[in-house]
Amino acid sequence: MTAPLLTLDKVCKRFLVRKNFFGSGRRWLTAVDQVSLVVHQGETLGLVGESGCGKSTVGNLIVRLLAPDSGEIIFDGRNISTLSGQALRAARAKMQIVFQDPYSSLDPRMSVGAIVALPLRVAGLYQGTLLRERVISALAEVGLGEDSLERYPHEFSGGQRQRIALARALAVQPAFVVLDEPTSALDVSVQAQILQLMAELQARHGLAYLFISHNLNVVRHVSQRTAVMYLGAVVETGSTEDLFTSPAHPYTQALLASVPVADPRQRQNLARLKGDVPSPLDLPPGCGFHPRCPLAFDLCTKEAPQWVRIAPGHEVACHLHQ
Amino acid sequence: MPYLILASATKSTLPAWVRELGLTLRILSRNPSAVLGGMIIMTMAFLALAAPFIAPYDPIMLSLPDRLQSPGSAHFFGTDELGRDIFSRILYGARISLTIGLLVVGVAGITGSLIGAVAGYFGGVIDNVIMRCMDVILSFPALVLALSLAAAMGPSLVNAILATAVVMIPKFARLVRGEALAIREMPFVAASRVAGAGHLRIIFRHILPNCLNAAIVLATLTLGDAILIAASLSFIGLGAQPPTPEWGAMIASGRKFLMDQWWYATFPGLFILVTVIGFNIFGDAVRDVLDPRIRR
Amino acid sequence: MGFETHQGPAHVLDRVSLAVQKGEILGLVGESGCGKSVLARSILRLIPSPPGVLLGGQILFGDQDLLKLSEKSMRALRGQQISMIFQEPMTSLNPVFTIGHQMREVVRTHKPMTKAQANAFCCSMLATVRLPDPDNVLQRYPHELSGGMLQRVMIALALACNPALLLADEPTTALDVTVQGQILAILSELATAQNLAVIFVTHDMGVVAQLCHRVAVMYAGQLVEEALVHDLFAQPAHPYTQGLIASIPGQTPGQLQTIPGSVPSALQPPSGCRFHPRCPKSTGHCALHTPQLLTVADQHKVACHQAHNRASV
Amino acid sequence: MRSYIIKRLLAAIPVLLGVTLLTFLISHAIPGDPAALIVGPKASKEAVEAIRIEHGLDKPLPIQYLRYMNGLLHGDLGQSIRNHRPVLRDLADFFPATLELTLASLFLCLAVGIPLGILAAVYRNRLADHITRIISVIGVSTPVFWLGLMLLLLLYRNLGWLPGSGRLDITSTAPPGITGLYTLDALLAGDLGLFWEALRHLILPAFCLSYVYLAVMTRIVRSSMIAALGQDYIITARAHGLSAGRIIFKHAFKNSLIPTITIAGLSFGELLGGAILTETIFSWPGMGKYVVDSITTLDFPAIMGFTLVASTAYVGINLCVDILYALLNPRIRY
Repeated sequence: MTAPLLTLDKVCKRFLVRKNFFGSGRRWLTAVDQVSLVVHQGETLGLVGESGCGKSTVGNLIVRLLAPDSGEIIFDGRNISTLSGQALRAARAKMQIVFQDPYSSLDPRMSVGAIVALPLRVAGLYQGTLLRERVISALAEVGLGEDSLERYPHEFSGGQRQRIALARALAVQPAFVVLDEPTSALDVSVQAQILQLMAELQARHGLAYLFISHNLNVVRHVSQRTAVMYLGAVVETGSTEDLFTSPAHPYTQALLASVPVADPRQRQNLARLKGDVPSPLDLPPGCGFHPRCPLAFDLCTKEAPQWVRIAPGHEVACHLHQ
Repeated sequence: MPYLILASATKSTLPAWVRELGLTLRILSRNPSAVLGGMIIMTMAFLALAAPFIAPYDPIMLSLPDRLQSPGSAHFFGTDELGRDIFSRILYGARISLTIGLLVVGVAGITGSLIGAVAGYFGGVIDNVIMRCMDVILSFPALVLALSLAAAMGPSLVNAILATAVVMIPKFARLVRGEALAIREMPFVAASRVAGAGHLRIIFRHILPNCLNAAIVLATLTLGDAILIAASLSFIGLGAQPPTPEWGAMIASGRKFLMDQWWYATFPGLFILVTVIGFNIFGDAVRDVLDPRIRR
Repeated sequence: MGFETHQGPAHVLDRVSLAVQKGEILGLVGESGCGKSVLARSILRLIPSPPGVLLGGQILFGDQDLLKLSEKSMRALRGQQISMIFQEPMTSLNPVFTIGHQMREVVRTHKPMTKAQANAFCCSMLATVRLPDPDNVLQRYPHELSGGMLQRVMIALALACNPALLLADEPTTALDVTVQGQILAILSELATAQNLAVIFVTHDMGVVAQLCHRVAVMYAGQLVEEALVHDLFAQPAHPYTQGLIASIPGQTPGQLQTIPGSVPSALQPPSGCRFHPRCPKSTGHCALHTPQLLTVADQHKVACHQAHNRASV
Repeated sequence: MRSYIIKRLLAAIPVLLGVTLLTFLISHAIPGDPAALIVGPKASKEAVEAIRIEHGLDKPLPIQYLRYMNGLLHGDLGQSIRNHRPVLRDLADFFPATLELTLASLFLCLAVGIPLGILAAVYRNRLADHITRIISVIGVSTPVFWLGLMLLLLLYRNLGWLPGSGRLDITSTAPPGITGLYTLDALLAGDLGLFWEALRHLILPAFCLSYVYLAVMTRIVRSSMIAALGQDYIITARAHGLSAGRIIFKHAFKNSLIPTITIAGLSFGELLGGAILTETIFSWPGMGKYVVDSITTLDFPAIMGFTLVASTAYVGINLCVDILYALLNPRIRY
């Protein structure tokens, strides 16, 4: 097997939360805690979790909108976790990101042409008519015509805007794209179109995706491998098939069981977990999931679990499997 | 709602800002208070520009025999204690007041917006230092600060304009900073950063253009305030000096004759009132069209 | 209970007719902007007018026409016999009053109670929605509770006066999956216990399948299909419903079926059948004639020319 | 809550330092020759030089600032050129008059502005709203000094209903000074005749000053009420069957107060600025009239003393507003 395209090794990120205006009562919010992930060339890794679990922060760390506090991010054979300035710019030339909200991810004051051209301009790759042609072909790839060049984002629907965001990401011909909840803001019927389009583009360009979502159905549909996050930590990774058919971590199990299945013949007990997701400000000791875990025992409250491989490529961090 | 529909209906090859300006004007033209405000402003601008042609008398030259005449066919608004025609002086005064307004808002708007964009975009220490300075300016009542600045620099029209502008800068800086803080968190800025764009490109390409609407709205609303503050300075003797036909200064000299020659102080004040009303209702309408978020 | 409304000038709702029975959970499904929330709010007459204008129709609650009631009798009805829960629990409670203050206020509006009685009553209501430590919750401000907890407060408040009908406007959309599960379980349990009629507005077919007895599907302000939940998922008759079910990812592996195009604007709806521009089965007839909502099987109504033809053959 | 107030008070210290720094810069760094300004326009060259040495104006600015601060801490705001009295003592004499005027105006604003704003918000885009809008647009657009003159012309000269200058008739003597507010002092002394006289003198200037501020107040109340009425919790309250009165006056109003008092505090500056002009027009013997008289005689130390006192008062008002804000808004209670 060739070296992975992207490797995250024990990446941590904390944020300082000022409790009040005067800076007293400072607390740390642990957004990402010892996260290790691998993405191979041409594959889609799904990253699922509920709101506030840190999955978007992982995406932002990978494209280095944020700098990790510790741990390594290796992309294309280079450690990019501490790069800055020109070196960072060069290193991330092959990665892009698409955000959740198609309304705020496009500058309302720029024409679609200018939006898609901006990464190309910054990179200094193309100029003049060549630039224009490149932009037109990028738009054509996502199914938008040349007439959209001079138009403005507000003239497009949510789905079309997400196509523009995709065109912008793909214009510089990246090898890897972080998709941060790219279809969450869209209606079901439109979501399906966009998922279809992303699959086509992946096949055509051999792209690798990190697909971040809270929607398990969508992740199951698009990704080959899946990682589950809870409270800043990855609790289980495996091939999508394994993970969805035989989830090993109690959280994964509960999460899967809570998704309402669109089939009235299979009525489920949806209330699988009690309580709310705890605040990342006060992380419980031991395993982060233990206060809500139906199977928690003594050890869970004291020690953080180690990673255990339960099947080839299927790993879980849970004391039950030690 | 109609905003979006109109926008998608226009497909021309004109540059974006021309299209947007056209669109804005078209929406404004359907707003009665914008039309009224716009008409007042245009009338004042016309009077100011055409003053030499309309004014029946010279605004400065003395004519002692005609002193303190009441309004009539010879002198619409009467004459002052030196026999000058008040109507003519008011027309020339329009030039001064409008220039003051534009200069103050121009200086304060540009300086304040740049300061605010830098503070908001960089945040942290830079933001803290800049905004604490702005807070200090804001902890003076506007007229009080303008008054002491003008007093320190010495009474003159130019100094009054500068003093008023200084007082207005924090308004723009605060507004633009607030906008910039929000804009820099927008995903489109993140997307540009991932694409490798630098600070300058982001400030000038994303931050400032997206603050423009808010700044224009504030500028329109501030024009009236600027004229009022500058007139107040002139009224207490710190702005335009005699014989300049400034409206505030005219009211100040008319005050001595209030009890017997009512017209002297009344007409210049009426013109300040109408001009400022024009700017205020036009500004309100522009705000409704451009930026429904800013509320006062 | 039954209603029939249409609104203008942007016909957000166009000749919608529905009925709910006691003890029944009716799912009202559709994509954003199809008018499902507007419908729910019009029942309580919460749409401000202007701009909302009710052009015609009637909303029957028992045998009372709600549209003919005075504002005063309407107010007595709200919260008392018909109540509602909303999508955003975080903004649905007033941020400057405590939970207890707001709950007591509502309870005492409808029932003669002393402050202490109301307090005890609110405590017991919070316990029925399984909120731990109700006494403490009553003293909190909304911003101190999580979305899931607030939604439970809202449910407790909505059910406080034993209403006959509950309108739930996407009550779990803003919540996480595991919390959504809890809320749905509580709702379904209480609805059964109190023999409530519920109209559950949602865009999530999964939630519908799990919770509802009957489903009504809306598209661009019109009702396009209405059936028992089993029938709807087993044999969707309207092409839109079919597309909606097929475009849920994760159901079947492989290609995802898509509905081309996007949801039309309510200001300029397409002529004829409003779905015809996106419909794979549309004919020239569809563009010209609006299909009626007709019964095609037992308790199964659909508004589609093709489905009508098939049924009559 | 107490710790919040203490912290808020501590946070006001740097602001006040900033205020003194800016006043210092205005008086020492901006003028071409600060010494000449301190002695006044009629002084001889030698006198200017003497002052320069005496006040250390030949020293570097930081040292001058320390001297200046030292003076401030000892209550030294400089000496008036006109009457050679300490500026602080002059200001203290004129302070009660200004206080009486601004308090009366503030009362008028709140009593009229809040109901008017609510009315406009509730009947949005109807007649009541339009009338309110016209009243407030004229209010924010009127030059205070001109309004004062027009009021004098109409109510004093033409109709003769109200007195036009001063706090009392020239022949009357002030009531025994307890609060310094003549209306209150007259009541305390049990002299109803004098109270009536003081009140009659107060009406015109207070109305004149309040009008601008009232316009601002009405606008804020209106827009924050509209914002509050558009919130989800209002729909919830309606869905729960609460009455319109409760929803408007309790649920919406308490929320609208939060932005209202903030902006009301900030607009207090306009009231202070307006007081300068109003006192001048109505010969009201307060600090505002004092400063305008100082400008006419180019009494620079007096001007700067007033600037400092007015700004400090303004900072103090906003401090109170912040604390009030915390009391009203549960989201920022520590």
